[in-house]
Amino acid sequence: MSIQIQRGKAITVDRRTRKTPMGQGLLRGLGVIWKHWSASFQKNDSYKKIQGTFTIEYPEERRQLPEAYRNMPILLYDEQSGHEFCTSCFQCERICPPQVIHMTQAKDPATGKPVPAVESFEIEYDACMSCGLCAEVCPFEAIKMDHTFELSTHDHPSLTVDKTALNRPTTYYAQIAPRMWEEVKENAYKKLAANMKRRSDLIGIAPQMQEQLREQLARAPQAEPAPEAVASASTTADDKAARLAAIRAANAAKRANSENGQAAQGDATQSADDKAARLAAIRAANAAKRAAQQAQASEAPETAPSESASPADDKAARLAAIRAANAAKRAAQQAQASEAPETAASESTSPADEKAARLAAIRAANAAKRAAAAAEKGQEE
Amino acid sequence: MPSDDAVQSDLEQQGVFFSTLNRFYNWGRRSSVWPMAFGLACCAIEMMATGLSRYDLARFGAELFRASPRQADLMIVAGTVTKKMVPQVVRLYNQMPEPRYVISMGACATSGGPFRDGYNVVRGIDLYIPVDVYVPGCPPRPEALLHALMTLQSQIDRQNLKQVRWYGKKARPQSQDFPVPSYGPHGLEIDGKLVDPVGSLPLISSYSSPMEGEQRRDQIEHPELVRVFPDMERELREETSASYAEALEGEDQHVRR
Amino acid sequence: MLSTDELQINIGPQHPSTHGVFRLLTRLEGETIIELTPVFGYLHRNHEQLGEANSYLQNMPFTDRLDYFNSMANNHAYALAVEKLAGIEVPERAEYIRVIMVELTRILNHAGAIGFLFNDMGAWQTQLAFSMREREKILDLFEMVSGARMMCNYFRFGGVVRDLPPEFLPALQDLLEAMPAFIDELERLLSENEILLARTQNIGILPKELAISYSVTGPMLRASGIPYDIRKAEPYSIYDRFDFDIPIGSVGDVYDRFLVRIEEMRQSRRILLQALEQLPDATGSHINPKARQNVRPPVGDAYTRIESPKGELGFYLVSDGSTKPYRYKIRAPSFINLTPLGDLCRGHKIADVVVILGSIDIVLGEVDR
Amino acid sequence: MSDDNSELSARQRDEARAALQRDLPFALSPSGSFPSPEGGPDLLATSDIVVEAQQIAAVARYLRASLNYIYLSNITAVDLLAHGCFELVYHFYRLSGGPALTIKTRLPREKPELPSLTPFWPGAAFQEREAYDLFGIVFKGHPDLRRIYMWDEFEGFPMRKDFVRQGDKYLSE
Repeated sequence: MSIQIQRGKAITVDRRTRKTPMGQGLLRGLGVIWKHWSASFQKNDSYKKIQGTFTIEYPEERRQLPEAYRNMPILLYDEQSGHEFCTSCFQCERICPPQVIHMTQAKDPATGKPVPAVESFEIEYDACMSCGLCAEVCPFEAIKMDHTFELSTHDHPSLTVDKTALNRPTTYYAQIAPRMWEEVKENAYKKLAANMKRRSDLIGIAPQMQEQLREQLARAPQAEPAPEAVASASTTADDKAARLAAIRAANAAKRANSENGQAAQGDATQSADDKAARLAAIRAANAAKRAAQQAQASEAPETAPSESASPADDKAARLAAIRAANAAKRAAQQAQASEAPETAASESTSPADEKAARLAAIRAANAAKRAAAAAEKGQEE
Repeated sequence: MPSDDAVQSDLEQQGVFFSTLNRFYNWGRRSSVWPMAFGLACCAIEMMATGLSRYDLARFGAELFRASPRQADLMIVAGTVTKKMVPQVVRLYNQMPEPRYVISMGACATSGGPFRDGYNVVRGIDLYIPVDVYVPGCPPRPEALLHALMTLQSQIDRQNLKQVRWYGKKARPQSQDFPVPSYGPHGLEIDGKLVDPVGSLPLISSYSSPMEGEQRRDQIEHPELVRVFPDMERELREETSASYAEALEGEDQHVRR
Repeated sequence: MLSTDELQINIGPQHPSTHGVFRLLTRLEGETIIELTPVFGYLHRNHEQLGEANSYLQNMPFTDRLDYFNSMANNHAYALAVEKLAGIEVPERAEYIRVIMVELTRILNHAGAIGFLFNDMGAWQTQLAFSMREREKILDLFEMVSGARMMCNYFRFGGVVRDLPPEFLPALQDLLEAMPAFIDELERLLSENEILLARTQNIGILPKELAISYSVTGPMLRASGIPYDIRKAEPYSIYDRFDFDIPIGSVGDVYDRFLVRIEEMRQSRRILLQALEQLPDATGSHINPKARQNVRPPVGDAYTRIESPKGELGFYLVSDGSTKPYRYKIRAPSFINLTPLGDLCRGHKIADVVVILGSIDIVLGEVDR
Repeated sequence: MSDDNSELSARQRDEARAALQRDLPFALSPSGSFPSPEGGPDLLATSDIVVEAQQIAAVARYLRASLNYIYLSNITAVDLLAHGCFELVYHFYRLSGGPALTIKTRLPREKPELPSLTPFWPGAAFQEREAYDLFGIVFKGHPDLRRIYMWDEFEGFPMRKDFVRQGDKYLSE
């Protein structure tokens, strides 16, 4: 019954059954405490020591963080050319365990074809689990883990961070993780060089660098049309994203529509489900469109408060719209799926889906409303 | 205001101490923020690490972890809040006497974090109680929690004795406590209405932080559950948050000390 | 004998000595417990449901948050399960790195468990502060290799994320050099302390037969006098290459559990020293270069278990041939070790409840999952 | 080394199967009582011992008494939605070491009931309550079959595959 132990034996622990004089155990313990107290005037600065003051006086004194330390993901750009490394390959979005990364791919305005560059990139820092998988899977070394941990704030929505706030120059990363950057540097630049060829004018340039580049180009006499292009790129960025969301939502709605047409009309729950999905999609599309309009409107007066208010709201609207579109899509798929088996299970799932779609629509509408309010405020001022 | 502060801190370095009652009052409160010994999950271990020898929360006057909410000023929501736990968290918050503050530590408490899609997980404690400071991170380093405490201290510094909600005519009566959700057959209920169904998204929206008035951010499924709290006057609130924003930019020394 | 009215006391879910959000419903006669019912679920955050929605690799960071004291051990159990399911080989060097990490975790956990036990007993934070100091040092090492203090997410299928940085081994040597002093000091401080003896000896006795039928594992089973350690009983990884002993208790009370944990720290140090000695000769690199992280195992199931610091940690995975597990079940040691709590506490005073609970060494992240 | 283990576990399995065939032939479940869906993966195919659900207590006690599997480690419920059944997986160990003996049993989804092991292994109590709470499997003879994780008022079994799931993680499905 008992186990055969290889390479070792079972030892019974000593229960200290011999009588020590009363109080001696306590005194011995106090001796330990005394030793620690008397040693506490020195610093415990080595792994070999077990005594001494061990405190790091944080705001004044900081621990040297190891290179591998990971807190929140950031995006890298090359500060020579201003190009971002990210090509929106969606690897990180797919691997992210809590699904906090959202991005859209840039499109060439002339041809409408996708370009290996990212248009909008959002990370919900408030749900990020700092696992570092995004940085691990990124084939372009575009996403890396930051060492900054002082991110506490009173403003919850500000923890959804967009591309401008995520971007860091490569020198920053080389400074916090020199060895790790050295390993991948060459590969990263090689891939970037290949991608830069496929990006037309200002697509894929970090927003931080656009300003600088504009100045540079303005100084150069032959590059007259460039500043306009920059300006248009920056103004349309927001409503482009909103439009994209709207397109997605519309597509989802269309799909829901066509499925409705194919389906044998009859079951009440199915059509209700479809209807809900379509409704949600349309609402989301409307909300997104409105958000886009508001964003444009808010940019007109160009006052400081409106500018500061609108991007955050836009961001929320965009995120909500994307989510709404996704929810609508899923609802449509569900509707399709539920048509086939007509089991009790499918019926039970549908109302909840409807609810989700409705909820998403409400959220999108809220976000749009907030954006509108902010824009109004901006106009008043 | 900020220039006065600058003059004052300059003078303090010369050994001259001016003080208003307001400043004295804020100094007293921010130097003894006693947290509640209330750990929920992983972040609680980092919270303990913050309290122990290496990071030593005592340097900020906040080492006294109180086991009773009646003696605590600060609730550090450290970890995942589940639907089963929410009623207790809200009840504990209601039991804390004013002035009371909440730090939402880590991703889970802030938004449900990695577990936000779980059927039993609440997508952020700010759906039920207002949060003063959010700390992202999973879990945040002890230093990050210390930074959150310093952020909270700088918020306290900016409060005005005349305007705080626990004194004077605008004081919130005890009956104005936050509603405690109850367990229902499909999820959490407030006043018999489903607000947080198990397995799907919440039907309520989050509170904004006390800096912004503790109001629900968005429209919610049951508008009759919206409660309007008697609050600091609007313009004053804006002024406070504006001066706070200014202070954040030039992270001043005297707040840190 | 005076008879008194029965009294019901509710401990938790917010209680400083319940190690998290855990609730105990007690029925007392005077101060003596006649019934104790644990209530769970306050930290039920749906690991298993999320595990079925995640891909195999995405689950790795979630295992960190199971028993948040021992993320490396959780990683190991999960990696073993997926490797068994998908048939992935692990290079020798990676095995050594894994063993080093898991044994460091064991030291860290036991130091912490003892600290918390005495915190519950009213020793306030004396021992806890000393334990957490050692923990901080070990966490520094973890941070160095993995990039995070607690949620290491360090293991991958077929190895570990990255090789040990050059500064790791000297730091570990230093740490191991100081380790005996720490453990001896812990013993001197506590083992013969009269108050401690009075509070722990013959409290919460779990006899051998009961321990087996209650499916108890880990230090708790061994304290009841059964030398069952999965590292010996069903050697996984490379544990058959190390010499180490299994400490067992003779009575099975709280004191034995405390002593077994101390002795296990010593044995872990022995394993670490042997691993450090053998590491330079180990072949292969830190990860199997042929192992794909985006695994798609064949249809089937696998159950693997390791001796985690708290007991038998098992993962039961069912694959339906896709990238996501069809079923992802965790056999959590501290959940099952809690089963005898009611029996252990019956007849003791209410003040002993927290001591017995502390000696079981639970982590709510694992109990409720 | 893993080869060693799998060999050993196959040997243990064959030994146990032969013993069960000899002494409890009625307990060994006839395979194929639940249909496999066309197309999808066949999760019912297994080399482990599959026993009749109503005989699980008898089988477990036999294993303990005759074959020395005295340690019940793990009870897992699996919802095989496509096959219309629940599968319960039990892992038993010998105290002398060695790999697990896996016993599986299947239940219809409509009326999932089987005898509890708690009267013989008190350690099964919480695991059975967990399976009841999350899957709705009823263990007859369990002394205290209540919900363990969710609150008592809750309706529904959240770990079943047809339970509604929502959130960002499920959007891509």
